[in-house]
Amino acid sequence: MSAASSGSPAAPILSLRGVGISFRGVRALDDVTFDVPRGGVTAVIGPNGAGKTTLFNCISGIYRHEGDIALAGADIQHLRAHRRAAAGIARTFQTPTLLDAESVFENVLVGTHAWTRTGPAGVLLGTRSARREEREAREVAWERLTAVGLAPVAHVPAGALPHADRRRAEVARALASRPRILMLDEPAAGLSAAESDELLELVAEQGRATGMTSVLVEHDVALVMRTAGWIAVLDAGRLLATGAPDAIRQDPAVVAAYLGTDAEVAA
Amino acid sequence: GCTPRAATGSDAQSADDSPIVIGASWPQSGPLGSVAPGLAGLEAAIAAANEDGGVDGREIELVTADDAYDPARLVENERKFVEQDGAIAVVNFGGISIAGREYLGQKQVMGVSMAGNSPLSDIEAFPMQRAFWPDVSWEAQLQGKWLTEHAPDAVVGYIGFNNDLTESHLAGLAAQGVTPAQVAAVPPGTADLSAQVSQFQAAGVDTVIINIGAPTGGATLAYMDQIGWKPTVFLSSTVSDFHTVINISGPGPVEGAYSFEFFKDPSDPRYADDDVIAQYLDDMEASGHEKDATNALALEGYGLGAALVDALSRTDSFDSEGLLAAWDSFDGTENPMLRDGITLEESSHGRVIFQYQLSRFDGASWVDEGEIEDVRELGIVE
Amino acid sequence: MSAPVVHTEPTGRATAPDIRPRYRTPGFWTAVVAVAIAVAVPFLVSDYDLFNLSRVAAVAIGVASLNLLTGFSGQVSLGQGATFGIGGYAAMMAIRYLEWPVWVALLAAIAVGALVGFVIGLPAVRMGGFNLGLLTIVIAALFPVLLYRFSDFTGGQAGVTLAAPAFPSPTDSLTDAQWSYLVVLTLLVLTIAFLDQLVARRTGRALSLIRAGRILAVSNGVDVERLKLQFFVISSVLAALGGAIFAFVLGLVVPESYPLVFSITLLVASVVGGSRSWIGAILGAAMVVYLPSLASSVIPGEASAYLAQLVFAVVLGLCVIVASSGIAGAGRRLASSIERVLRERRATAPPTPPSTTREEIR
Amino acid sequence: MSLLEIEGLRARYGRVEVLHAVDLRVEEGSIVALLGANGAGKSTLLRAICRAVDTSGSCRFAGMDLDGRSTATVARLGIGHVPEGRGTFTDFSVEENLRIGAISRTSFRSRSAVQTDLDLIYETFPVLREFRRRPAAALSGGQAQMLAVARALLARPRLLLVDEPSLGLAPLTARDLFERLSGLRDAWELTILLAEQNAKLSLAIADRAVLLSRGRVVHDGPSGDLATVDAIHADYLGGGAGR
Amino acid sequence: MIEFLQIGLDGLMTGVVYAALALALGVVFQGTGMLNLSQGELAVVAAYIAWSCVQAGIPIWPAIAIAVVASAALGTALYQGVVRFVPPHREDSLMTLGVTLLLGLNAIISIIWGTDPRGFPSPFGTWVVHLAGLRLTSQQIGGVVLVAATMLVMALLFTRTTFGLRLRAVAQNPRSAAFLGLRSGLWLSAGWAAACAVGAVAGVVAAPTLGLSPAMMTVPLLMALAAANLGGIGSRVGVVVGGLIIGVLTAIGGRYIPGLGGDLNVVFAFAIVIAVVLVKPAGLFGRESVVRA
Ligand SMILES: Nc1ncnc2c1ncn2[C@@H]1O[C@H](COP(=O)(O)OP(=O)(O)OP(=O)(O)O)[C@@H](O)[C@H]1O
Ligand SMILES: Nc1ncnc2c1ncn2[C@@H]1O[C@H](COP(=O)(O)OP(=O)(O)OP(=O)(O)O)[C@@H](O)[C@H]1O
Ligand SMILES: [Mg+2]
Ligand SMILES: [Mg+2]
Repeated sequence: MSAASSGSPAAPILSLRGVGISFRGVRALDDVTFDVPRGGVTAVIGPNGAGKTTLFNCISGIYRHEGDIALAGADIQHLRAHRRAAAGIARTFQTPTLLDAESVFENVLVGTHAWTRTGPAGVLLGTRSARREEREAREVAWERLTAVGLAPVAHVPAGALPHADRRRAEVARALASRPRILMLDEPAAGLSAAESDELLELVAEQGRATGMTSVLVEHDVALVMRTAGWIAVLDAGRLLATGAPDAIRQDPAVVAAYLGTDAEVAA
Repeated sequence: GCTPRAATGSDAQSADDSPIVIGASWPQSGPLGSVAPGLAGLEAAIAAANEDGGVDGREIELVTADDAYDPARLVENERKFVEQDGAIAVVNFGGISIAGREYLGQKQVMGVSMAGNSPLSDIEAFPMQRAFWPDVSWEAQLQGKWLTEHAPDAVVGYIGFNNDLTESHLAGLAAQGVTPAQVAAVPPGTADLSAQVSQFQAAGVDTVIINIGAPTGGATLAYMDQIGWKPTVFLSSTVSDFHTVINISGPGPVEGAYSFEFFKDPSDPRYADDDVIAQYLDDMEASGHEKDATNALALEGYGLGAALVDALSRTDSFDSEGLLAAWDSFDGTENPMLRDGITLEESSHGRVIFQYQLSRFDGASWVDEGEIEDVRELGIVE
Repeated sequence: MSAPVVHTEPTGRATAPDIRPRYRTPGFWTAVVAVAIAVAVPFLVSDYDLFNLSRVAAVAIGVASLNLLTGFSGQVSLGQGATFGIGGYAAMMAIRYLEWPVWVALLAAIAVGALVGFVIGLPAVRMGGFNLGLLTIVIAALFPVLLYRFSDFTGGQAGVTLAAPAFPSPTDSLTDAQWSYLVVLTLLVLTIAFLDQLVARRTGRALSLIRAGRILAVSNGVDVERLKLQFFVISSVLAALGGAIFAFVLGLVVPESYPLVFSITLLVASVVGGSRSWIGAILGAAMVVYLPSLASSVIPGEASAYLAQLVFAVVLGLCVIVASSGIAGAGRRLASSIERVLRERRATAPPTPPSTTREEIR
Repeated sequence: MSLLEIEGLRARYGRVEVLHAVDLRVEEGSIVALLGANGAGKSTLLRAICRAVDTSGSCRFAGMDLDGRSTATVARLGIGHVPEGRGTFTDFSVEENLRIGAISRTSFRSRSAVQTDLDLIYETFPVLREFRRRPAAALSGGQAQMLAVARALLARPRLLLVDEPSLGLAPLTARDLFERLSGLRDAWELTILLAEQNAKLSLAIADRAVLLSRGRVVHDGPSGDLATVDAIHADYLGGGAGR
Repeated sequence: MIEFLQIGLDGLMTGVVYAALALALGVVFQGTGMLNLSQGELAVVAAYIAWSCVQAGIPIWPAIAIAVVASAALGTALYQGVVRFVPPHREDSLMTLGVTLLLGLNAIISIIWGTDPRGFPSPFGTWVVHLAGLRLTSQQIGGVVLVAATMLVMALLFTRTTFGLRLRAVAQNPRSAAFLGLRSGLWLSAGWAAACAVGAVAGVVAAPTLGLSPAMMTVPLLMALAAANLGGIGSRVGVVVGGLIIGVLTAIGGRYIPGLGGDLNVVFAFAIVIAVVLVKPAGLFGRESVVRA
């Protein structure tokens, strides 16, 4: 996958235009419009129930939503969820969701579904290209698994993992899909500071190597300020502010709605 | 002879005294589990024959197996009887006998089914298969004939199962120029026919022919009685006995109903003093089946057993061929299940019963109406 | 990155787990041995037993098709018996009325199965468990009714029969029953080999995702509806194939063969045998073919049929309770725990070097 | 006598033992922070107290031996548990979730008492009041976390076991929650055992801190001590107690 | 028009049995998460128990009460003796267990009471009401009243007490329920008891019309499944309304849709159910459960 397959480097990788959604009267997102710059880490922050996860759900196509979403300049709002995944949008879930009965390795391997192509017929016939693809998928999965440090438990059923390792397994799975955009929903929750730093560093490294863009939802403000190059703040479904971390930290509206006193934000 | 014991008198000689094996594959569980007493009767008849020394000094061994009314299990059982037990004949109940006749033909083993289904009359294609009950369409013709004679303007409603019995029945009626105005052909298991009854009433039906077993037939009659609708009712002979209908509906709702009957009903008070029935009840008790003894099906199974014993007692050779020949040559043979005056007869098409007695339920018992009618004499069967 | 705590044995692998070639898996060799035994069987047992074994094989194809649907793509169907029956009718009618050769008739059954699968599958893949259960149970319940209703076409109660064995023996050295058994066995083995490939690798993983939940599946790029539909069709095709073979073995199709209970029995066979296992399909099929007659033969006397049914139910119940992943699953667990015990015994013999103790691997 | 006395507690999943002879005492009315790296066994310890995993060893609550009791009985004795992964009843409405939390309070006065507590909860988490008729499944991650904690509180347990309550909460909300817990300790005479990755938050309200590593207690002392312990057990805490 | 109304009314009355059985299915589904295919057979057991009591000289109403109580006890016994050993949340295992129970109960019924169909007296006498050209039998009216009363009792049990809440909690998440002090075994058996008691009402209402036989509830069970789908198995009102609708649609379809007749009449009803669940998977009265990431 090439980093700059379309659009100029300056062009945003993802642009949201007037994205909105309601659930039985609750306006979870309302007219959200902003661009995610290509490369690096963009954070989406906001209080509980602001609509961050819902935004991820809209981008990954799980909900039918209002507004337009473009990936590298191409409209994707009409694509169904699995097509968006195949187009390079990967995500983790706020509550880690794994195949509990399968091994950790299998769990990471399923992430490769997005870029592999072999259909039932190919699997059935065991064609040369199918075998090559399978081998490649396994290598990629193993590499991501090792990167997040789960190699020693590769054969343990995912259901036996402690909470923090479940998060890692999810990140590895998402990375195994060779995404252009990786959406991380609170990856650091339940991880200690050092652990989350490591995880985010790993993600950033992948980004640098492949041109992948990360979108981060996180309540660990210090972590966000350290990692993100660009921040969007949501509150009650509306976009409150966007900007560089320093600007956001100073923004009185953001401080009032979310950050609290400066003491909280000390990095 | 009139009981299975008659067989003892046979004077055919045989050097061999190994048992004569007959297989019986019968529904004892499954959707038709309620016909199991038929097998009990069959067992009682064979046991009685053996008690009296068997046929020609040879014991009759009845091997039985449950087929749960599943054709695959029926065929499996038949294969076992024929290939492992060396049966010279196989007895079944009901329409799924059709599943086995091809195989019996190949193996040249006689099959007898207690079934009125018309396809089982096709002995040209399946020369080893016989059926014991008369063809349902004959009784239908008698009903049709009675209607054209006694109630030519009758508006007829028919209630039956959605299978070929209904088709045969309607064909029989049609042959006599009777076309029901309303037909309710329901799948087995449907029991609440109130909507159909309303439909019949609205269509002005005044004569209802019921060919549907327990408990639906009885429940429907009771319902009709409760709502005060009293059309002329014809019950098919196989669904007119106490166990199948009268015990369920109670006697009142059946009062006045007609039926062309050929077998007795051990529950009918009119046979309380009947010698043959007394013998039958003894034999049922002796073979440990007294629980089923009041069921007409058991008597019919007993009758089938007696007919087989009778045929065996007349055969020259104790094999399928001999038995088949003897079966095809009944001649005014009495049978314990048959009503007085009705006998087993030979025929060229495999059936053995041709006579019916029109009966009417008087509120306690079925009473004869008129003479015994013979479908051969009436030109219904050639 | 700090390594996770591991409480199981370390694998110590530095590379991705290999794709083991089939011939190196124990399952493959078990299967080979099983097939070898199965091929030898016709020369050891009577034609009567072969008839039953052929029935088992044909039913096993049906159960395997249901395993594909229930165990692997997570759609519980209570109507597979109807598809099985449709395949039987299609094949028999093709032979009887169109006078097609047997093999072409099998293809006809397959084609009809695909069509049926597609038609039922379209609404089915949009339905969840309970609703799908209803849709399929309705189909199963209506099938025999329709057979009677269109008796001009289906032969009604008399059904459709074969005048001659479907698979007549080509040589004098084999009886028809032996030959027919071998043919059916071959078809079963082919079906299972096909299915085993089908649920491997990428499609297999997609199926795991689908079972785990729709959102997870689509987020990983799985086209859930499409894959479910594909599997519904494939499953129907195989059910129809199994049904056609069953009809050939029996030599006839009649409506009584396909009551609702039969469809439900197939599901029971699938679950009891083990819905994620092909051996389980065969075990389940053997169970429904043999257990009822076995139970009635061991229980003598009055009311024996219902005692037998009770025994059947108790055995099923025990299987469901004791082996929640089916008999095959229980067998596999047993085998792996024996293996583990053996391994541990071997491992405890030499003193373990301290560097490999559990605590150290962090 | 301590409210909870644990001695030589072992816990296992299948054949794998993950808690090795843990000793722990929790005094009535105290807040004990349970710290430890990922996989140290914090969640397992809480589950072991609730008898939700295979355990051996002694565990006494208010003088009663918990051995051989079922999870439900332990809960009825007065031990509440906010489990990892929240465990809300997703098909229930928010209010049903809360009411089911109070279901084991059977005293005849409890009806109005429950209502009072419910009002207090709604006051603490206004969003739960706002969404009380909605299915719990619709809540956002943080809202569901609030619900999980609130539900356990409504049972009015004597001992509350909380597994990572800050998970998914916005910083302000998390701080609020911890303050509230600390307040309830006094108001409701709660005793709290708190498993938490966010050491800074938990140490701020805890009286004592217990550090768990690989299924063993490696430090147990006043929470203030942890500054020094920090250096020793830096790696167990994953590189620093404070964030 | 009278005919149309009468047939619709007949269907409605037939639907009462479906409704009662569907209510039992719904209670056990809510209380245990199991689709209990043996519910029909359990109803048959109740009907036979009532019948046996009547045979033993006990008056009909006490006999029915005994049957209801005995059914509840049977439900508890089944749960404690069999069902609890099956891992919950294994849909297919539970369904198979239902089939197993169905076969087992069917066998036991056949062994104890035989397969010979029997009549069952209507507890409501044998009078008929004529009203504006329409006709209702005592059995039909009584059945409606009995089923309505049962529904009401269940509604009260579920909404006025915490019974329903406990039941649903245990069914939905036994682990969390245990953390809150709910003994899952206790409440799951209570759920079974309640469902079997409701099932007993279904059996007793059905027996006078259908006659007693081991297979008497086979068709009604199928209809009750459809009813539960149509109305929404999670809704007590839904399943009852669903049962009535199925009854009416079946009767009307058989009479007025050409070519359906008495055997395919169910096609019409089922087609409508399937169409409804395609549009509204949770059924007419069911609440869609929210699934979110
Ligand atoms: N499927 C749904 N049905 C109903 N309401 C929903 C649904 N999904 C989200 N909501 C509502 O939309 C709002 C936003 O939810 P969302 O999960 O996006 O919040 P969030 O920003 O991720 O919060 P948190 O930080 O707590 O995870 C919440 O009020 C939530 O209740
Ligand atoms: N269900 C399970 N089956 C088998 N092993 C398990 C299970 N749950 C946890 N474990 C193992 O027990 C150990 C302790 O896990 P636990 O969840 O208690 O850790 P934790 O301290 O809560 O970690 P975290 O902070 O990540 O939540 C881990 O090694 C884990 O692999
Ligand atoms: Mg969120
Ligand atoms: Mg934990």
